[in-house]
Amino acid sequence: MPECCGARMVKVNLWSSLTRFTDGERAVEIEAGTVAEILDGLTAAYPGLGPILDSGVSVVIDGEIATGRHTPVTPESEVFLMQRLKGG
Amino acid sequence: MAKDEIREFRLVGTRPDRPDGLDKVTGRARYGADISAPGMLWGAVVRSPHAHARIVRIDSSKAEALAGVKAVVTRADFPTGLTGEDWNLQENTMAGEKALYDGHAVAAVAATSALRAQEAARLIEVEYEVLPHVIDVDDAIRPDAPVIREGAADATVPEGMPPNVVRYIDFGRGDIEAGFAEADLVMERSYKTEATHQGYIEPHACLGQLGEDGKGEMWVCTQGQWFIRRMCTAVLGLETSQLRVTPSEIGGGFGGKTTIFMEPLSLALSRKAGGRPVKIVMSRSEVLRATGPTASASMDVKIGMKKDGTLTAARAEFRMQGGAFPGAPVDMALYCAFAPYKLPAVQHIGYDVLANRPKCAAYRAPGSPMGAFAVESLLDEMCRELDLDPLEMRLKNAVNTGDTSSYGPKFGTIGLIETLEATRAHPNLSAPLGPNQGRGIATGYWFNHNGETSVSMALSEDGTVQVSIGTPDIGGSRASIALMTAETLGIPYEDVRVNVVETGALGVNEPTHGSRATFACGKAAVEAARQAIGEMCRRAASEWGIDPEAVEWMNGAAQPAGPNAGEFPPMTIAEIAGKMGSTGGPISGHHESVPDGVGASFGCHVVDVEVDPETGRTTILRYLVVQDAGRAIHPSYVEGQYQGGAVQGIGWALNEAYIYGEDGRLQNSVFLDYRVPVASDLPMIDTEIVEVPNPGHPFGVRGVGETGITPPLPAIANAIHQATGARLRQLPMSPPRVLAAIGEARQG
Amino acid sequence: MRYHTPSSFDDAARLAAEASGVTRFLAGGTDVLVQMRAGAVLPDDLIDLKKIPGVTEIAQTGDGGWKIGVAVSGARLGAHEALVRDWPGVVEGMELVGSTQVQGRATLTGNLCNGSPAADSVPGLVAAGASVEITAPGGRRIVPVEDIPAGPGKTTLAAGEVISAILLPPRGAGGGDAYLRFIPRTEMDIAVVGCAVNLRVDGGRITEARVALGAVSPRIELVPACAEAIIGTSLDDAALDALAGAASAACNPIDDKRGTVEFRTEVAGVLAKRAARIAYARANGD
Amino acid sequence: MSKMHVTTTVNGDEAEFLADPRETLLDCLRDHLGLTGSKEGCGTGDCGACSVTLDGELVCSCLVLGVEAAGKRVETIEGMANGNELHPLQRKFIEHAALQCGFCTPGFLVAAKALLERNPDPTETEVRYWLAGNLCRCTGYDKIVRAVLDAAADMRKEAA
Repeated sequence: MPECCGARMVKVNLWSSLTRFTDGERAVEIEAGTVAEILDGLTAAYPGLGPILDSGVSVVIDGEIATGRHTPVTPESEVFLMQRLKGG
Repeated sequence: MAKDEIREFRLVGTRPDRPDGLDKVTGRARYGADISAPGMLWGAVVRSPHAHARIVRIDSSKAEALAGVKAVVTRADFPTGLTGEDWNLQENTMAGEKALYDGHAVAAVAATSALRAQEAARLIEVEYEVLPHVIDVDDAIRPDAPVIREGAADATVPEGMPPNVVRYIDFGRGDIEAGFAEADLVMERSYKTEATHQGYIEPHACLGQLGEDGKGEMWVCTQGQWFIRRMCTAVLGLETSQLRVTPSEIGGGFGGKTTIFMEPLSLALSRKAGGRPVKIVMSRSEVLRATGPTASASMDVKIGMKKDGTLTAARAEFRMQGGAFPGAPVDMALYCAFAPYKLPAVQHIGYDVLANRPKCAAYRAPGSPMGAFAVESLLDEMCRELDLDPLEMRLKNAVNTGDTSSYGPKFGTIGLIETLEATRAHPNLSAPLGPNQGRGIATGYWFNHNGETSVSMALSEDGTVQVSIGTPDIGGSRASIALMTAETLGIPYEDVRVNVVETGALGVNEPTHGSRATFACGKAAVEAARQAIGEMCRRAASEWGIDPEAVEWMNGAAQPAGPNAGEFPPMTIAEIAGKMGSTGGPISGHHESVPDGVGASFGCHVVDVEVDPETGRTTILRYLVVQDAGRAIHPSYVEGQYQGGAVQGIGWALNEAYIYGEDGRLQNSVFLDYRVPVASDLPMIDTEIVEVPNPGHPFGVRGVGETGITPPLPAIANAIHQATGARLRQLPMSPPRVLAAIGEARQG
Repeated sequence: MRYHTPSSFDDAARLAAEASGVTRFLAGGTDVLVQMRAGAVLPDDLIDLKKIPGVTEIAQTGDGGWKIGVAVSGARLGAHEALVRDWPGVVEGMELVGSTQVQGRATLTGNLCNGSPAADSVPGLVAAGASVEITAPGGRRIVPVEDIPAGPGKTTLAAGEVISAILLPPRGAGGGDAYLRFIPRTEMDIAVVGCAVNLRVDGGRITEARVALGAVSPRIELVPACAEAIIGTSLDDAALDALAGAASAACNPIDDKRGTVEFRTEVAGVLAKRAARIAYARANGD
Repeated sequence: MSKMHVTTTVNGDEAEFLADPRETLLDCLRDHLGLTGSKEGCGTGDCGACSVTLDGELVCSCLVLGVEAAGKRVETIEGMANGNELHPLQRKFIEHAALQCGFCTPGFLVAAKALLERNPDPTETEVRYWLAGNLCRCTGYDKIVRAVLDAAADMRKEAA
């Protein structure tokens, strides 16, 4: 992702009970080009989210669970935070 | 790969014999309990008979005085200061201040024979102060319930929640009240499901050895040797790399063998016994009391529907207990509950609640079967009310590729509509039904998973190939990995040997879980093979003196890529392999990643039942599983996953349940009363493999292992309703419950 | 644990009488080994009866009845054509115990001595009017089967007493018996309700009957009221309803992991009807 | 708790071991004779994974004491193939994918062999009831039943 394009604000959709840490906002804008920047940006902006993000969440980008912190995002990406998914 | 693209494969889609078949039909395959070691001791575990009790005193002096007893361990032998899930694992491995459930380990002993170890365990005296306990999830969530652990709630739980709520989630979108207002029919119902066990036939078994120097080895039946390594070393305060874990053949797991139970005890006993290896084999009763069953659930669902079947809004509130530790899969139950449907407005609320029961582990599509039981049952009831065909209603509302999911993100390429259409075309739907017979239909969903994956492929001197994988083969995945590798390399299936290797041989692999082995491991094996192909092409190019780009790989051989590249006869993999020692050394391929491109899998089941109106017993007459596999690499083992998942769901629906007494003790800790389906309970399980290829996998694979356990619970409830007029909203739908419901339905 | 293999019932009884600790007899072992494995019973002396001559034999007695050895397995019982012809209900009760594998070991005597109110083979024996031969250090005596169970896990046998054979009466003309049980699955469960019916017909009319119920009270019971409901009838609907009512009325069950009081009470009536129809058909040679 | 010396015949060969009288035949096969093909899934006779034949009778070896095997003939999964020639049931189990994890497989094979020796032409229902004491959690039994029926058909053809 080129870093030349000015503000790269990404809309991040949260689950509702997180809104008590985000002043009631269900979707917040974070400047980010990767999953890592989303997570770090969220914690910086809303410290109350820190423990929840640290205990493990899935970041879903355009319908797919991001495979790592390096996974790129763009302002056009659809981004959802979900509780960490696993299987049997 | 486009959705309608047809690709012809040489091997993918065929049904060769599995590579480990001979070992498994002759009794040679070695499972967890099948290994012994020189100087080996046997371990036995002392378990709490109380659901909730303070441990006042443990006196092992009589046991230690018994001849042949070499070590006794209690929690005092474990390091302190662990936090988070590591602390949970340690506490579950061996109780600290309190025993939290019937069967919770409180001490362990190692002796020179199994019988001696059991005698010694009976001689360990434990004094308990029995505390009030709570078993049922609706009791556990009450504000005045016995408190199982102070401070266990995480940051998701708002102030003021009852003390046993440890995680809370809510999410949704749209105007839910407007949606209900727009509906012609709004129904709200409550449902309950009981905890069940994965019921793998092989009890947990391990052989552990640990020296004073902190170096150790373990042989263990597990779905994931790296998980065992990380968890054991965390619980015991060891360096992770110093423990080498070798997976045995595994006698079933279904999610239940993705974590630790008695494995750290064998290591702790071994260290205390001078490094002698210690074997621990659980009894069936220990498996049922003290491993990781699934959660139990209490659920409220409300749905709005128009007369033509269009869904307008839906709401779900789920309460689940997953034992005395956080981790009930309430989040995943909610994510899956409405996943098959387009919904303009939807709301989900979930509570993870502690109770005095064993710590739940994953079980096949964790959470999804419970949610489906509630939602798919209610949809069926609404279709009856509005006189709608339940299959057409589902088709009308079914999600398609690119649609927004009920839980938020958009779907990638999915095959629900194709699955429903294949169901509609199946002859089982037109089979005639007699008196007391009914047909039920339900859908199910599972995300599927990728996970950390590391695969190595190496060429042998004769041109055959070995593939090292880290995911234990539970259901034939050696065959599917070999098929994909051989297809990629253009060589015979028989020329590939797939080895499931120990932790020292590869980078970290997640377990065989999340329906990921054929998807993730297969994808990595293909990548590893492609890397090896690149090297083989370079070796051929070097021999021919041409540019490597001018060489292509076809039919198991390097060939000049077109006439401009030069005139050379194909150089086969065997020729390249035979010379590799003198052309640059060994040839191998590796792939390490968390692979992207996971493809979700939808399924639809149709069941015909007959209910004896005088005894309430349900007989399964016909059963059909239709599910999207993306691409079936080895169709026999795909069918096997469909059939096995369906039958586990049938067991959950009809007879399986954890039954506790007033004293909080598990009453059915043997297979006699933990009633898994037997062969005579069942008909053949018909299957239909739908293939909507997953563009995220080189052959189009979706995981297929988990979805199949989800639809049977509601499908059978729906069939019983048609057969009897009685609606069962609590599992299991055992004969006493069905008979009582028939009686109530008759009285109106 | 001491393991004994006496060569006569007198020796077995003497060993048991002289033993001071926990003592168990071993016939098929399908209950004793499970109890040992669970740690529920840890015998000091285990007396294996299978080395005693004749214990695996089935013999017709002089009066036309049958003498069944204590180590005759369910599989052998089911393979004995003449016995199956005479007492199909007794045999089908035994054959419902456990799996094919368990049938290779489990015995009528063991099922009786386990003292379970839900023992599948016992109602059939009780309905048939079977008795047991008991050997004690003092000698032998014959006791009706229904006098052996004394409540869950208990029998009326005294220390040193050992059952040395099961005796079935002569079948005689116009007789038929049947056993049905209810279980949640099709196999491998313990009876939630069991019912055996043994009857004799003469010209379509029932002249004699014995009905026994299992799993609905602390011990397996002979229920005379059930017999009275059908004696003198040709098993018409009214008789069947009276039978069902009597069976339900005789129930004194518990709520447990296998069934509820209401369920057991209701299904006892259902099974009594169904078993009676089968026994009646067999008696009529249908 | 003195051990007893037991002499028996296992898969046609004489075998000797020292057994604590509390040990089951399954314990003795696995721990004293190294025959780990028979599995313990329950220890209570409910799962059939330990199926063997004792003097030709199909039993759960977890419900037989080791000392009871003295002087008897024991046949286990290890004796089912004739050298490298698999029994038709073994072949058909592989061919039909009648195993997933494979842990219950030895017990199913031993039990199915005992069935076909008594009844060479069983119906699907007869197969299902005969095998009701063998639990399989992976397959849903479908492919196992098909494999047994197909093996029976093959064996009848060979015998004809």
